[in-house]
Amino acid sequence: MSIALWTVIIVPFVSAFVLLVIGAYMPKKAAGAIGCVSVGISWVAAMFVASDFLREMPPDGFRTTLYTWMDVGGLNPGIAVRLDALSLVMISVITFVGFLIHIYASQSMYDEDGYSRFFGYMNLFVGSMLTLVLADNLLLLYLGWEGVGLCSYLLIGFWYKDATNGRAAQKAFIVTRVGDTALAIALFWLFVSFGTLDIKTILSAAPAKLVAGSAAATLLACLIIGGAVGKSAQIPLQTWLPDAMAGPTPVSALIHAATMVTAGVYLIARLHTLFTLAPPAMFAVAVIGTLTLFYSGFSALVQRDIKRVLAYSTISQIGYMFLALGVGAWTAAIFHFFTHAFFKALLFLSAGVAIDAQHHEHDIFKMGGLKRALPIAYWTFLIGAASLSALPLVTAGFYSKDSIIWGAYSSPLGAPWLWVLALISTFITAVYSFRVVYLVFHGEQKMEVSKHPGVLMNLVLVVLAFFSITAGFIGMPESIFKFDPLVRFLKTAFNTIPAYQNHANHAAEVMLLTISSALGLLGIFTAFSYYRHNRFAWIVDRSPFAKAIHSFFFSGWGFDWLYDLLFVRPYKTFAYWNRSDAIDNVFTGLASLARIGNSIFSSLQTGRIRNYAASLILGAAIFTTIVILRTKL
Amino acid sequence: MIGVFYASALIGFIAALLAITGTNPMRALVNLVVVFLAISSVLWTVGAPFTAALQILIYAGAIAVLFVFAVMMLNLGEETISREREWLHSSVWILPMAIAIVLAIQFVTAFARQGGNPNLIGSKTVGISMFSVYMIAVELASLLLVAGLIAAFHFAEVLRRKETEDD
Amino acid sequence: MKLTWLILIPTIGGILAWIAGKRNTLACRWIALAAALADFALALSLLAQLDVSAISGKPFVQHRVPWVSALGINYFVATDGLGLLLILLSTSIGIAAVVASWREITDHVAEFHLAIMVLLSAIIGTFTAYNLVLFYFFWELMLVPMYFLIAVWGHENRRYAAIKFVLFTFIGSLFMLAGILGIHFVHAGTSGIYTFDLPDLQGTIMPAATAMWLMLGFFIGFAVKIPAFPLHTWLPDAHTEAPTAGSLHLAALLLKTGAYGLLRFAIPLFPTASLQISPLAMALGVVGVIYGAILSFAQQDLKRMVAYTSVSHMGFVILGIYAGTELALQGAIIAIICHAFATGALFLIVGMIQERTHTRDIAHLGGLWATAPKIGGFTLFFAMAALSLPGLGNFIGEFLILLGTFQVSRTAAVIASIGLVVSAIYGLRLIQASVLGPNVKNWTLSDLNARETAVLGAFAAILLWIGLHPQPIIETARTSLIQIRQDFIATSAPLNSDSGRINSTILPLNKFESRKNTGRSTND
Amino acid sequence: MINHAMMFAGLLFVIGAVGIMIRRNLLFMLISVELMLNAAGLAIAVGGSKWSQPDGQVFLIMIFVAAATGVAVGISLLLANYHERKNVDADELSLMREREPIEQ
Repeated sequence: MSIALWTVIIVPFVSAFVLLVIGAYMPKKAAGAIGCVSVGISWVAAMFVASDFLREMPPDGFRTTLYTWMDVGGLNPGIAVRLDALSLVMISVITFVGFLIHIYASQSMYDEDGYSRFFGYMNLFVGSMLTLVLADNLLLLYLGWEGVGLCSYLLIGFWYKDATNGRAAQKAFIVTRVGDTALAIALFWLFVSFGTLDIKTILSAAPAKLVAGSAAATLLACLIIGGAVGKSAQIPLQTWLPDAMAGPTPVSALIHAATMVTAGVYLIARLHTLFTLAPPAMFAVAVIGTLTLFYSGFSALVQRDIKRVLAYSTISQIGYMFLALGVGAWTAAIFHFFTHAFFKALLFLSAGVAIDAQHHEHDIFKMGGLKRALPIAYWTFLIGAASLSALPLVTAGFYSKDSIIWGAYSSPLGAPWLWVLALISTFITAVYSFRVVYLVFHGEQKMEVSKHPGVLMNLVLVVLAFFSITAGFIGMPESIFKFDPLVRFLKTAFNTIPAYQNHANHAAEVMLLTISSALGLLGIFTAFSYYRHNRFAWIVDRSPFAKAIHSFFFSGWGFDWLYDLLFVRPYKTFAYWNRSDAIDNVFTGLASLARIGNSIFSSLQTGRIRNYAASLILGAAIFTTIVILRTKL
Repeated sequence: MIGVFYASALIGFIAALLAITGTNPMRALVNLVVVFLAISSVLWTVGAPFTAALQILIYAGAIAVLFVFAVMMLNLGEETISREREWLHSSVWILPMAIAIVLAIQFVTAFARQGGNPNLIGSKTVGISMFSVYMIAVELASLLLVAGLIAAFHFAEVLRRKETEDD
Repeated sequence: MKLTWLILIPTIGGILAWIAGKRNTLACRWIALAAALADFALALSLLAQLDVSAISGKPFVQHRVPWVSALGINYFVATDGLGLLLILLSTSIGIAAVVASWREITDHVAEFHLAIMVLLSAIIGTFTAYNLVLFYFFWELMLVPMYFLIAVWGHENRRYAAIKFVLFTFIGSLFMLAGILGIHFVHAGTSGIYTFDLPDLQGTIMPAATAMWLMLGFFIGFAVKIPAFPLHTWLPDAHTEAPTAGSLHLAALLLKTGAYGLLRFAIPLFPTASLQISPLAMALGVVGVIYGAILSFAQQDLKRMVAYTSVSHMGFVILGIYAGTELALQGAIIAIICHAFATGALFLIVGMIQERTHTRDIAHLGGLWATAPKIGGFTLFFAMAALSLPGLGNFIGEFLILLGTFQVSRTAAVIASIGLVVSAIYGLRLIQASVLGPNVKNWTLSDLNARETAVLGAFAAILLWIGLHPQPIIETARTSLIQIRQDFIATSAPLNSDSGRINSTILPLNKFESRKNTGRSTND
Repeated sequence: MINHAMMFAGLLFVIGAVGIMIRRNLLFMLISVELMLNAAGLAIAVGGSKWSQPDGQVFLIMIFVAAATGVAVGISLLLANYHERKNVDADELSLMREREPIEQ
């Protein structure tokens, strides 16, 4: 099991190394094959690990160390991994979805330059992500954490010749780095407080060392939240994700939808004990999640770029996960991550097919009527959108999202406005997802189809569509059908779970399910009725107020503008103003003082003997004056 | 004796002023000779007859003659006088005069307290001192004179050669 | 004796190369390279003598010959783990410097190699001298070849930069000279023994005010060289104008002599005064971290950009040294070594780009990846190292520094952490401006040749190795650093814990944290 | 009387100094130099007289020698210069002037 577990992590790294170093000299097919097969091996190994783990079910998880990373001053993190229910679910999803997306990409990216570089980065990403979720200490987790950030940066800017992509990539890296820094400070604090960075030790020692609800515990948790919101694109660090869509579509699917952006969710779930000790921080997580899902839902409603719609919907769905975390519904959050990974990857990949088919056109208003030309893409996108909109009973999203809403309703940490907003967002989600369905796939065809997807791509779409429907069935709510092996399995990874009332009130749960289903269906209907004839645009065109609101939502509620005003502009202004280093003026000032002195004294050197004689005599006069005055005194 | 001292000092002072402010080189030289003679007289009154005599011999005699030759060779005419007047502009001498007045006041006040009476020192004493204690100094002085002579010859030679080259 | 050879070999090699270079430049290069390699091998053989399990941080190899005995001036060279690490660093950079100038330097080749080899000797001498006068000799000797490197083989504004460099460092070292003489006479006054030997001078009893003044003398001398925040302005000019090998030596080694001086002389000789000044020094370090990063971001000249990153990174080193915990000191050592390779490599890359494009102006660069993917990849790698990406050595250094600082001063650590963000800003701009983005000038560059790839690849491998397995370095430096730490804390208040707080009274903690300090465990 | 003799010497010296400072004509400068030398010699001789020592006069003689040499060399230089430049303007001889700021 140890070997298999290390295989899971190391194979993608090795393959990334090979591809990045000598990939340029390989034939494209070989590079693609190495990229896909390595993740495939990783997936197979992960399945072996999973079967072993499920058979043995070690109570404390399974830990294995490769070597001690460093041992200095009491800090002795190892290159060590720990497998438990949480990380097992994570690695299964990462390797499986990663594998599928690699296969998809091996076909869709085939015509691009830098094919081997692409797979090198992708494999590096998979390896880093696996390190992140398997790390047994926070320092190794931080390594993975920054590693995925790096890959995200590299892949957003994959088409480096376009400066806009570069800007988007830089924005992504820097904004997440802000969060990462908060996380780093949290790490320092944890080490100073606990004397170790080992996650298990910290979590078990935390209740003894931190006073529940104390300012220290809250501040610590807030620093961790800082890291999580950065990576998971939650308010206030969400602005990078929509721009991150500049990268290739498989990248958006893998990194900016299915896996990396959920790292924040994983982090909070992983360190959940610290959060239960800090109820204000927990509540902050719930509030952040709720605000973000509400915020990004409205932003998604008005976007024109198909990938930006999906990006905002990702932010929104992670908002759901944060809400779940905030109310202590750890398993619901991870469950939603699980289903979301499938349907969001599916949505991106089928959107990618549509985009490829329309000459790389991203604007949904310029697309249309692709239903007939791309039936597989249409149906799979439809399934994804249905799952995203939580179409009742038949989709995975329904079960996971409802477990979150139910958690928010029933948890002692929840608040009514949280689940009410979550319910409203269900409606909005349905509207914006089916808005895309109608605008892109229905209506009349505006452009001829330039490119049809390959067989492998279609296959991947079908597999993902299958899981987008079925992934939810292993987490059924009790009120419908008591079958929730995933949830029960996940619970073994969490040692503190708030007391729920969900065993008590089946009627309430059914009611919530009904309301959310109704809202979802209403949303689909709304989208259908408005966007079939594009009435929405008609309203916006005629009302200045609606237009203002539209552009406000379109710009992501002005966050970019605000941050530009508050941070970017002052920083740049100061930096450019001080480009030649004001401090240097002090020293060049000294130099010019010497120069001025030089010019003063050298002007005395007239070359006239009279002047020299005069100065000589003046000196004599001064000297004799001094002598006379001194003798008199 | 005292009368001679003060009279010659006054004459020397006035002649010195005239010597440095004059515009005609020849007149200035005459004034300079007067100064030398006045100094000689003062030397005699303070009891140094030997050096007083030497003063007349060397300064009023030899050096003044050197100057006269120089003036002759420079061939300075009327335009020199007007140019000299032009050069003696007030801006030129205000600062030097200020310094000079300060120095003069200092000298006067400093020397005012040096009382004492002159003593006669004859040529014999001076001669004995010169050729016993200061033997080496005298030899060096003679070397200096030779050096001055050689230098003067050298410059004259340079001038002569130049002239022949110019011709 | 080995140490003496270590110092002499580069000079001898340099002289031979100089003689040979009069006739054949290629022979000159090979001789210099051979000398550098031989020196590196000799340094490696010293590594075998090091006993990492030793308890004391005393020198494990030394060589002492009386010189001017009456004044206590001796030829006294010695080294411990810390010194050895820096010697290894120097010799390996020495090799890289010869290789890097293989094609760049075409005029006065013989003299150039003489200069860089003498410089190497001086640097190794600085790292081994245990007599203050000898140290000062080597310290000043470094200036001479460096001055010529900048002034003769430099770029456009080279004379200005060379004079500025010499003025700054020379004036700084005059302060240090005053400190050296001061402690010499103070020691003579109390003990009657006239000596400049470091071990003898340690523990000199003197009034606190005297110690403070003398320590400031040393501190200013070293702070100029490191360079600490307000004294850094010579560095961008010198780095920018120097030839590639000169920049490499400057960034990788000369700056390190300042940090080494603090660790070897300023702190052990004046522990109490150093402790008193540590809040100020840490503040300077923190300001340097952020200030250097902001300036780096705004530069238009690629080389200047890299130069300012040095200010930022060396700010971290100062912070680590004066935080004084074991973590921070170890972090400082790793940061020193990794900065040498990462920034050194960036200078090499800038040199290679300039050699090919004849410009360093980022307005004219961009999009180099398209035709020179190796340059692109290496730029990316080393820029990532510079912005301290985990997995690469710089991260270990900066993380340990910040962690160690956090144990002492939360405020300093938190503010310095902003450095992580601003370093990302300049790092990404560096990448974007040079190798990514549109290829506005349509550069078609010849990619790196085998020699260049080998050097950069070796640097990259070292950074990766340190990033993933820093333990050998930590162990090599451990005993020396423990010694320094003991000096640092011996005079101060009792230790709070083994994990190393210096003195909680002078560096107050956040109030709400005070409860946890009592219950903190040291190590599980 | 000694004090008045010293004052006379001092005033002559000052007059000579003024002469050097205000005149541009090399000849007059040379005259002023002679005046100063002579004044200094006078002061020395007066001092010797006061203490009734012969040394003062000995040194006056030395000064005569120096003055004579000085005049001889000075006048030959003056003539050489006149020959070269056709004037006796001291301000023309300003080769020692600082010409331009030192190079950066």
